[in-house]
Amino acid sequence: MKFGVVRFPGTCDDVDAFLAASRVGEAEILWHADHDLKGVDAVIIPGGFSYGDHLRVGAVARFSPVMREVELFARNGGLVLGICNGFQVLCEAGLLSGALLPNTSLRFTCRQVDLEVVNASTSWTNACEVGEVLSVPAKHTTGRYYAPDPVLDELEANGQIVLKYAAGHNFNGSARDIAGVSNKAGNVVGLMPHPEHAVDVLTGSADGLKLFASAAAVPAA
Amino acid sequence: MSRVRVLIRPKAGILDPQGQTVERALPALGFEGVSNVHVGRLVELDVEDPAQVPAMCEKLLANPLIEDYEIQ
Amino acid sequence: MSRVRVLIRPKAGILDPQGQTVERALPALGFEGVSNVHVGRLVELDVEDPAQVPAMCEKLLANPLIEDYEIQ
Amino acid sequence: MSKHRELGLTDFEYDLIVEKMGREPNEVELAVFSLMWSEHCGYKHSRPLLKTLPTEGPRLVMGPGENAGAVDVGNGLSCAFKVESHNHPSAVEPFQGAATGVGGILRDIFAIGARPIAILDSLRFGEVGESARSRYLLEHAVAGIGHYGNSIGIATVGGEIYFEGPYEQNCLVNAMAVGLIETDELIKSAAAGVGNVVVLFGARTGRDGIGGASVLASAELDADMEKRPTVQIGDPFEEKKLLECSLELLDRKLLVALQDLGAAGLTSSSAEMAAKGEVGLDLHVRRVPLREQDMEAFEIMISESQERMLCVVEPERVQAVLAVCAKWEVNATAIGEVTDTRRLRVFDGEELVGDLPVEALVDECPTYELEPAEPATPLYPVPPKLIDTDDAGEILLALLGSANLASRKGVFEQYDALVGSRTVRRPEQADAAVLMLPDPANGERLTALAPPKGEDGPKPAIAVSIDGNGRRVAADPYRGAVEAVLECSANLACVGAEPLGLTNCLNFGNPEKPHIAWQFSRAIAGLGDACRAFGIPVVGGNVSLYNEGAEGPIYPTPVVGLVGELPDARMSGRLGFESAGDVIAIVSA
Ligand SMILES: Nc1ncnc2c1ncn2[C@@H]1O[C@H](COP(=O)(O)OP(=O)(O)O)[C@@H](O)[C@H]1O
Repeated sequence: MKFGVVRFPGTCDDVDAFLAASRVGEAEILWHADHDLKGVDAVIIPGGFSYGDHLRVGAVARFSPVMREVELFARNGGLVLGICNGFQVLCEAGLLSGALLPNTSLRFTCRQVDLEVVNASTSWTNACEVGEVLSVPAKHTTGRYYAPDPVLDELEANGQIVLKYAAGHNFNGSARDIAGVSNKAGNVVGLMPHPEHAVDVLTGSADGLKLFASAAAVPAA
Repeated sequence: MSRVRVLIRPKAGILDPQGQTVERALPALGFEGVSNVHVGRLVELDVEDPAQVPAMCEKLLANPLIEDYEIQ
Repeated sequence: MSRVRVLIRPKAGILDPQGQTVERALPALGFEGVSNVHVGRLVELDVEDPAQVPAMCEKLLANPLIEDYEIQ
Repeated sequence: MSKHRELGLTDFEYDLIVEKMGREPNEVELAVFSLMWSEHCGYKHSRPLLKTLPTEGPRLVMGPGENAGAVDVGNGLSCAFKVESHNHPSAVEPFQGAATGVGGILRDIFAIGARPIAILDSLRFGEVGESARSRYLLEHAVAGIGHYGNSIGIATVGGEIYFEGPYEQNCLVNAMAVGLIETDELIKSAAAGVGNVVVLFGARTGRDGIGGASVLASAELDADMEKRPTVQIGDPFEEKKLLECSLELLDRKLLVALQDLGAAGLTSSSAEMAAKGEVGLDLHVRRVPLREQDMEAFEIMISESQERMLCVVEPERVQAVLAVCAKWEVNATAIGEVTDTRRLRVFDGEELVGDLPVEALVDECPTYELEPAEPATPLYPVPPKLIDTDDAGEILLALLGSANLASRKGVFEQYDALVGSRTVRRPEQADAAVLMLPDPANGERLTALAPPKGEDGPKPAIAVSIDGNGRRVAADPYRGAVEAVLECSANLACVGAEPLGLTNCLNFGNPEKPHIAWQFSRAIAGLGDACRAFGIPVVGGNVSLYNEGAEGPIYPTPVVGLVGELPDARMSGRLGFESAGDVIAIVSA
């Protein structure tokens, strides 16, 4: 399995995502200005502050050339994971429903949180079990998941709510404690917490590795 | 060239913690009788073709899911 | 009660990275002929005494060191 | 004739300038001199004392004098680090002041080619319990530090905060940055090669921070509104691009020399590059990309606009340099060339508007002997008692409730302590932060992205900590400074690390006053003796003087930052008790 990690100007957690993916497969950096996914089997849009979060988080990055390729790739069933700023970009691009708003505290918060796996059948959670709790850090200012109620109902009904903050861990005020969602087919997943920062007990937790291992276990298309 | 102003506001009904924070802070500074505070964004630009501005708003300047915009 | 609108802009000559980012992004989306883009903040509020608004701007809403404000 | 006084120069200094120039300086020249001979750039009152600090050690790679110092951390790697103050800008505009403080210290690290991996901060404010202003400063300074470090993607892994009366009017905001570099890749800032091209890259130049070094950083702060336009505004996104762009330029071996633009902007960066290289530079100010077109030559020379770097490039490599900058969406412009004149010449179009002797600017700033005198009576009011009782329970509660002992979670949670995947001990897990190093035995490289082999062996690591205790230095400057080094070393020891090198930021009041001079010289003596006793070199640092408010000087506050090494990150100590049944022991001398 070869993972491609997108790098925009202002991306910060690209190396971390690269190293995390390297634990379960091969990894390669994809440059935002290229029209080429270099034949990767899965794409990770990592965290950071693409374009400085200027105007609105993810708003500018979504129009970069590489994102056009990612959109096509995703719509053809390709595996895509958006982490933090990557999640914001996928929402802006319309590959995932909803939007991310400023935390109710209006503050950047870096905190280890417990996540509950709600759907263990997506391409990025198939190595988990429903109800399993993962300890993963979250760090952001704009992570309050929002979608209108009918959309939330639909996400729920379709099993598109993939990860929730465990009780007491929803520090950003996300609707229905949502930490991560998927598209209908389950090949595109986005989440605010950082699984790539939870791949080694030495740095806090290895629970996040399961997301990468899940993708690595999906047979290449 | 014309100077265009775009006002972008959080959609009604969506929690606006920025507005709330301002609303709470004002009385502490001695300003009473303030309510219904909302904080949004202001984009000002010179454009050759003002007819393009609505499309710019839809595509980039605002996110219609969470924001309303007004062009002046 | 009157509804007041405050436009807050980066002072002339002060770095406006948001405006620059938008100015660079627009041509890539096919919008040509755009220049002099500035991004600021918009605060709207209901006040009992509009005469207080300038003081609110000075004290809280704007940062007079780096921002200009306009009350409407 | 009083123009020079407005710029902070004495009559004596002005006469010396006229002598060195052989004529009266013009407006541009005077502006440049006033900055280079300011306290902040010229170290007029501290240079002789700083020379007494030990700068030799077995692991020293680069000592004071370059943008940052460095020590050998094994496996061909060096760790570069430095601490710097941004006290006065933070007192005027805490968010931007603190943010640009972080931006500035990070540029010092990547200016020598190192990749920044960590930030620490040391903060002092007045009593937050009583002072709304101190609460405001605290909140905004912390937000500014977080904003810059988080957005640029460098982990803020530790720090310290104290609240005490003497900092009410003059807060302290010190930031430390730590970076890694392969030792044989360290780059110096000396300009070299007559005919080589000087390229300015990064943000456009605006009017912000005009005269910041002389006005804000080198004189006592008062409530003078006129000083306000000197506030600098930072953009971490621009700096992130600048960082990646600079490291790529160095990685491709396209540069002869590199230097960041900090205090006094183009003036000090170009003069220092020329002085170190023993060459001259011709600069063309009209080629500098501007934010406002009507800027005058002297304004362009002294602007402190953030996120800019200066490099020297061989002519045939200029195109390649510009291409790398374009890739990172960073402005880059050739603005001058290296000459053999040993003069810094400034051209405004065709016109020569400044012609300055480089040595005089950089190396011949007069230094002043301090006149230390121990004060006969205590300088500071006795700090208020926390509580007046003999009841141990009440005392405990009062201690727990005091701002100086309260949890720092509300602060460090606003900092990304994890980005970079190196943080083995984050805030509140141990007394020092522990950061893993790339391990060649496991296939890891610093410069090239390589998948680790996943081998299970010892993980090389460094530990970092920053400490200071103004109240104790106020009580006894010598012992207090010794204790700062001891405390910082003890923090490293608690995670199992041994110190390799020290950086410091000396925050003091007005050294022209004898009792401040006494604090200052005694503290430096203590700092030097402690370092000698430990065998740790001082690799660099920063001096911030004139920290006084209307009610008097701050506590004398030397802040020390240490980098140490530990053989195996897996063995690092932590603060909490781990498991039931473990033995608890107390160790003391
Ligand atoms: N300004 C700060 N920035 C980042 N971390 C901080 C800051 N102040 C304190 N911390 C972190 O909070 C923890 C507790 O700090 P402190 O109470 O000063 O502990 P100690 O006295 O053990 O050094 C430490 O891990 C420290 O690094």
